[in-house]
Amino acid sequence: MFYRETGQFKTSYGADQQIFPIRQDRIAIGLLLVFAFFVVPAVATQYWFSAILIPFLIFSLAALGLNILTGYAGQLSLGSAAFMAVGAFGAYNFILRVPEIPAILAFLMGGVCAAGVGILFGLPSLRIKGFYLAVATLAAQFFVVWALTKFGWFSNYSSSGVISSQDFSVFGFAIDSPVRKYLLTLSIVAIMGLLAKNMARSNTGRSWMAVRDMDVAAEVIGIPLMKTKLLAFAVSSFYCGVAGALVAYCYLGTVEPDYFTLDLSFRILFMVIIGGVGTILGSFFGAAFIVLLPIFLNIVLHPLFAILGIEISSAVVSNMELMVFGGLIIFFLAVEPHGLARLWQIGKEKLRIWPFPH
Amino acid sequence: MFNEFQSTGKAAPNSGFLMWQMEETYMAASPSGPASGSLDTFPRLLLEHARVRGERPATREKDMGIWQTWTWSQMAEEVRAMACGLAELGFKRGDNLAIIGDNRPRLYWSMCAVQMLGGVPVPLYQDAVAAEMAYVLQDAEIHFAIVEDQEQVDKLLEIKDQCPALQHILYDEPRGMRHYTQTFLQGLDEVIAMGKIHDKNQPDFIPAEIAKGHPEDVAVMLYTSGTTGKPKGVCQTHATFIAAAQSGTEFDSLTENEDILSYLPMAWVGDHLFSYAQAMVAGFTINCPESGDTVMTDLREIGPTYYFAPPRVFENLLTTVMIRMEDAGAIKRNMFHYFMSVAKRCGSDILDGKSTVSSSDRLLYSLGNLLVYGPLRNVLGMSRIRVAYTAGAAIGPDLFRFYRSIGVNLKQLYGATETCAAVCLQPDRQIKFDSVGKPAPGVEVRIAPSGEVQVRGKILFKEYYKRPDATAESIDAEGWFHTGDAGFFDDDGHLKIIDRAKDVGKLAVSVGGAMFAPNYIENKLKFFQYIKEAVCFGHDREMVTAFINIDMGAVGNWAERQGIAYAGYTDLAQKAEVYELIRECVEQVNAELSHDAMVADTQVHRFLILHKELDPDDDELTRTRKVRRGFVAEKYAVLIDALYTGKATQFIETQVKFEDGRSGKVAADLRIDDAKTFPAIRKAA
Amino acid sequence: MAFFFEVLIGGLLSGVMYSLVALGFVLIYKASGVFNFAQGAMVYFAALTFAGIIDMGVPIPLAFLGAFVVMIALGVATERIVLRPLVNQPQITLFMATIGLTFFVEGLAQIAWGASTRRIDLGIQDEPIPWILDNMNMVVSSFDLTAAAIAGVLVAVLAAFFQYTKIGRALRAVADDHQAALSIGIPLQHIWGIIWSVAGFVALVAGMLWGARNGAQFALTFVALKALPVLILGGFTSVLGAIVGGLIIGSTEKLAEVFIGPMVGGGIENWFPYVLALFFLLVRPEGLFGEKHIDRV
Amino acid sequence: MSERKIGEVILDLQNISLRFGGVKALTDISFDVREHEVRAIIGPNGAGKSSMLNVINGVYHPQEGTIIFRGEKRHEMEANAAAKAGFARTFQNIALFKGMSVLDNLMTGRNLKIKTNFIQQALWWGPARKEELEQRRKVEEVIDFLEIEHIRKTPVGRLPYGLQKRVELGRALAAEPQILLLDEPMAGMNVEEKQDMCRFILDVNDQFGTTIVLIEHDMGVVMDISDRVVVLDYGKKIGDGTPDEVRNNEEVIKAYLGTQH
Repeated sequence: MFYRETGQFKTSYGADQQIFPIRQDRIAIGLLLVFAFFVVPAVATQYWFSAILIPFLIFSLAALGLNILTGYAGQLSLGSAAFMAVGAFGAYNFILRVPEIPAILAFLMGGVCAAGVGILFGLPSLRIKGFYLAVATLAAQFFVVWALTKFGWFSNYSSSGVISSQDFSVFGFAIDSPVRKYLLTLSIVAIMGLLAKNMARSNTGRSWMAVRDMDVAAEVIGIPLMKTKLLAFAVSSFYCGVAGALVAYCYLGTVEPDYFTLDLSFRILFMVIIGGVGTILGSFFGAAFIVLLPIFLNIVLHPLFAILGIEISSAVVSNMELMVFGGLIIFFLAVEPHGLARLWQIGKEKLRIWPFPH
Repeated sequence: MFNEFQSTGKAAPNSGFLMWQMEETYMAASPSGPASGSLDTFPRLLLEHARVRGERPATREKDMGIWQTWTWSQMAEEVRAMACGLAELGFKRGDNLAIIGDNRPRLYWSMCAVQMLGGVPVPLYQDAVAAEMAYVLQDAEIHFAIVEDQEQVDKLLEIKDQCPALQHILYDEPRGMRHYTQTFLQGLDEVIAMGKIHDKNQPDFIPAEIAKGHPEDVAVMLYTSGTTGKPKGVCQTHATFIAAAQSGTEFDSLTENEDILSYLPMAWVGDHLFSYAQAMVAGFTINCPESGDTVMTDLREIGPTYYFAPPRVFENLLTTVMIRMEDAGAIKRNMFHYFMSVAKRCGSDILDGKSTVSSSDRLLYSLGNLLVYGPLRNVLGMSRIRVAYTAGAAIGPDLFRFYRSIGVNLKQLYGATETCAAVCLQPDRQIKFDSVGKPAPGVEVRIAPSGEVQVRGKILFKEYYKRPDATAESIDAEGWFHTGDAGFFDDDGHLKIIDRAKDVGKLAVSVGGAMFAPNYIENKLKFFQYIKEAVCFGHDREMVTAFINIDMGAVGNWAERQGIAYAGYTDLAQKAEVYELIRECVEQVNAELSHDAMVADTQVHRFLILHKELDPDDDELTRTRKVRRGFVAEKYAVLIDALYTGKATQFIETQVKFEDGRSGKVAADLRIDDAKTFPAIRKAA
Repeated sequence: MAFFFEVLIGGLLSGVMYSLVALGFVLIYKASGVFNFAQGAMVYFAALTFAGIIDMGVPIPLAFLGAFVVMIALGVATERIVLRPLVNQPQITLFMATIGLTFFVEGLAQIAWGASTRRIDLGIQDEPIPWILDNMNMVVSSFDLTAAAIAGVLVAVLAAFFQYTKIGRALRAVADDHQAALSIGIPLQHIWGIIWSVAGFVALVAGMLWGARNGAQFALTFVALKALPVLILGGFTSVLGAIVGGLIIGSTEKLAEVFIGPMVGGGIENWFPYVLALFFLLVRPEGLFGEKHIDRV
Repeated sequence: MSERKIGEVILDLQNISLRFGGVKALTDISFDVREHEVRAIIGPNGAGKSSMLNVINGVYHPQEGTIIFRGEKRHEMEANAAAKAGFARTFQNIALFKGMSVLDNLMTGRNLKIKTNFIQQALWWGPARKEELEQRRKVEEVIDFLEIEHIRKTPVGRLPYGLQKRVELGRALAAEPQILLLDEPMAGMNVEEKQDMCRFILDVNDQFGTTIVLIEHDMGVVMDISDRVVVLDYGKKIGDGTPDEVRNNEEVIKAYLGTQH
């Protein structure tokens, strides 16, 4: 309905292959960025930053990471949280042990550590597929959390492995307020989102998808399976690792290995499934959904039960949350396996050919 | 100097420069004098564009997935090289060169290359079968042909023996040509490469050739599709086509910023005017679609600002719109129909800038524009259209109104091959649904006592090629061209065309001998989406009867929704339900006819639905899809008899040609139905 | 040396429990090709339900029957609501759906019975068997031995069920070839309903025994996850594999914890089975008793 | 057709035997392929035709036998090494990447031509972008060649079977192979689609000089378009020669052609 594509013709492959080939989309994304960078900092409250916006962005990044591995390269992983943990503890140790290291670099190095661990646990993917691989990634999940807890060196010998983020600054700005943390997170997520999209639309992404869709055919046309799969593990873990570093430094401040449980891995997997497997956009939708759903349930369920005259505890609400998550996963897998991103896509198509139905 | 005649909007086209003449002639004076001396041929115009707007796009083509673009200076270079190459091959001043193919940039350029050398391009209809081409090739004494691809080469090879003069065939697309060893076959690529060397060696050659050109030289020869007799080559000079293009450019204030989609046959005068002459005069961009199948997609991508299509295209589009909307959900469908009724009420008035529209209607219309009209224009590829024309056949008023009401500035135009297409145009904001507008600047129009429309002006052709007899027959001593159309001017000076003069007949004297204008009735019938073609009979008869061709798409869709199973065209056409459907249409037309005293007696009493589609391949239609009335009447005489003898069915067997050239037979028992007629409503005096 | 055997036997006995959970996986995987990640949650749900009913003052046998009915209901509901809409989807999709099911069942269990640990007293003594303690100087719990015996009986009963009943034969036919089973008129969905109920029964037995040992608590779901490495070792399609795998995992994790654990700070039994399985995968991806298949191009 | 020059032997298969467990798929098969020729492998179902192709491009590794490619001897080769050496192929059951568009599938076919690494691609900067657009241009030539412009951006899963086959050929062509292995390129097609496919195969052979090894069931097609034919039956070679020779070979008639009638 709002699309006016007539006259938007492409005279070069560059223009045809751009991320947003439709002008209205470019305008919309531009407005969204302006809104996120300039309007939100001016109007949002502390609560919004630290309870909604920052976790949303960080989990988007983690979901993006898992989506690269699971959605694009087709390798199911149940160990995303472990890679986040590696990123968090990696960044912590770099800042702790390398004097004068810029915080951003430390975050990236955290990501690199995660990528290394990712490659290690990705090795079995060369021989096994599907849920066999998923089980193998559980090994990473349990092993990493155990190692970070058991070896004090990782947490600088603090009790029960808790790390507290050091004060840090970026380009001379002390990142000490929720607004600044938000802006930093937003910048990192925006840039890494762009990079992911670029990979997805170039040979790297196509190779991943080829391996996902039909690995034998991929190999026959010359795609090296080992390299491609391990690259997916590395890039995916890198994204999760940076997300983990951001959890420690921009979201929670103090974090222990037990934060990065199997449950968190599952939640990130849910983000990918609900948001849309194999889409960049879906990672953001999924993260928003999973971050907002508990808040929404809390707001809705209490009054709802109050009307029915039933007092409910927060434990019940959180259990209901579990049930809703589980139910939604089954619902999405059955009804719309491509998630919210596909719904968005369908809606967009409808608008593009409006008023025609198809 | 060139800028003079593309002055943007300074001369308001409707500023009253029409004068009334006693012998019922309208003439529009040309506000800007004759074209300046140095820019009076197409090659000179090209050089000027390359100089003035060298970096602006001249030609685009959807190829290899994107719109390949050539600027004016690139185009000038290509044309120049092509001209040199042709000269190298021995092409001489005064030679005619055939151009056959879909709308391809290099085919358009070759026209100018030929003109550079003082030759005459002769575009042919690309879908003509070989035998049809042979006549033109012989008649125009073609030595050179530039064709699109292997398909066209094969056709020419088939008739090469009949055209001994044909010495060179140059092809644009080398695909599939590897194993053709004939020496007279060459790729355009080679010719251009050859030309580049030639140009380097003799850089003065082309400038000298261009200098030799004269505005009165023949610039192009267009063969009339000829509803009767053999086609005739209409010779148009640089001067005539430039004049025609110039007057249209002024009339609609066209600028170098226009985009036009060039998808109509290059041999058709309309395409030559819009895609070649006007583009060359105004310096705008022509866009060639990827293929015939992708025109609609390409139209949507390009979004032309200036658009030309015969009524058939608009009609098909509207049919598709209606069919697609049928599938929409109830809410959306109701919204669509509601806003379409709003548009019908006030849309064209708003487009015309009339102040009579109420503010509530304006509000509703702008809401509709957001929800329906804007998106609709967008999906149809018409968002950017400033001016759209239709011509070639009369357009149904409702069809015409539809496009105008959704904000597409669709106008009608009247003309012929002999007049460079542009005789009358509808000025912006003075649109009448049943007129073709006012005479173009510099064109005189009068109505002969016989009712025939006659034209005089700079746009008149020079002659029919090698047919002085025919030339003398159609241009009289005073220089009036006899169009062969019957029409009249209304009180505002707008020309209305009723029919071909020779087609206008009379009912038998026994029933009063009323005027019978078959086209008029047929057009009314054809406006129904279910009716693709209609042929009416009635001259010297007691009543009017009709052949109907159903529209397979629309009727098929309708049948599916009704749950009617059918085995194919012939089967569907003979279904009782379909007859019922068509009868309702016929009766509605009858009701309309009964309102107008002039035509009330010519209501359709009986009709039948033909078992096959009328087809140019079977000579029933011209290449521009006009009915060959005489031929059809003769071919289906047995059916006409059946219509007038009151039979309820009639068996018929017909030869048909298939697309691959094979022929076969279609046979059927055709039903014949009666339609209700209405008593004439006489206006109270 | 006696200590070694004591640890080994303790491990083997807890391995029996793993086998029990793994058995549930194998049953469902064989019959419907679904890797039921929710088996652990079902164990938890069954244990809580059983304990909950007992806490209402119902005698143990009746409580067991009641819990069994609930598990059948859960199994049938799962087949209807989760599996039917997903029929013909890739296995990996079904797998993810069972992760969703896991969350759902866990949430449901805690809402129904509360999240706190419930004790289950089956009246079986959890003391070292004096005879073994005296003669071999090893601590072997009578409870563990009883549990192992129950598990053994259950496996035998299941084997008989598959071998000798009509439903059992139909189940095996389904496991071999879905299409063929359909074509000879075996009602696939009916069979799936039954198999999920049987899996529910196995979960109930496992939940009851684990619950009696450690209390019916959320940690059960993690214990149940250990069944995954068991399956990788044993192969997804082999009942025998599930048992042998369980014993191997149970014994090696205990041995590793006791003999290697102290060197790295302990707690390795959390991850040791997974890493073991991981290495095993690299060597023999199809498992000890699984069927090897060749990718046809 | 007549002008096409058939060159030297470029692929020589000697005494190939392949077993799966105890099952013999190929037994002691030898034949050669000359440069620029169209070589057909025919035989009844289960004759080992697909296994033969899989051996040639390294999906299966024969237990015995030698493969000589351009004078170099190899016992076995990994599939993607074969791709690098210039082998491309299509599969009997279409093996397209279902989640991707036609364009992306063809682009994937060009993966070996891509030299930039993932970091450059992530930045979409300079060489990576240039390379990507260059590949697009090449792929457009294939699209043009196979006349699939109208489905360029359609996900392949949505295409009808015949078009999918054509896209798969396109993906193989995009790699600019020296040897093209086609596994039943016309299976399941109607007459018109078969004609198109034949034309494309011959055009590829003709315009690019690509050597083609194909498996096909339609005898008419095989006899029309191939220069030489190998006949397999139960994993053994029972005939080899020009279409005419094969047609008149007693053993072939008995084992294969005879059973058709």
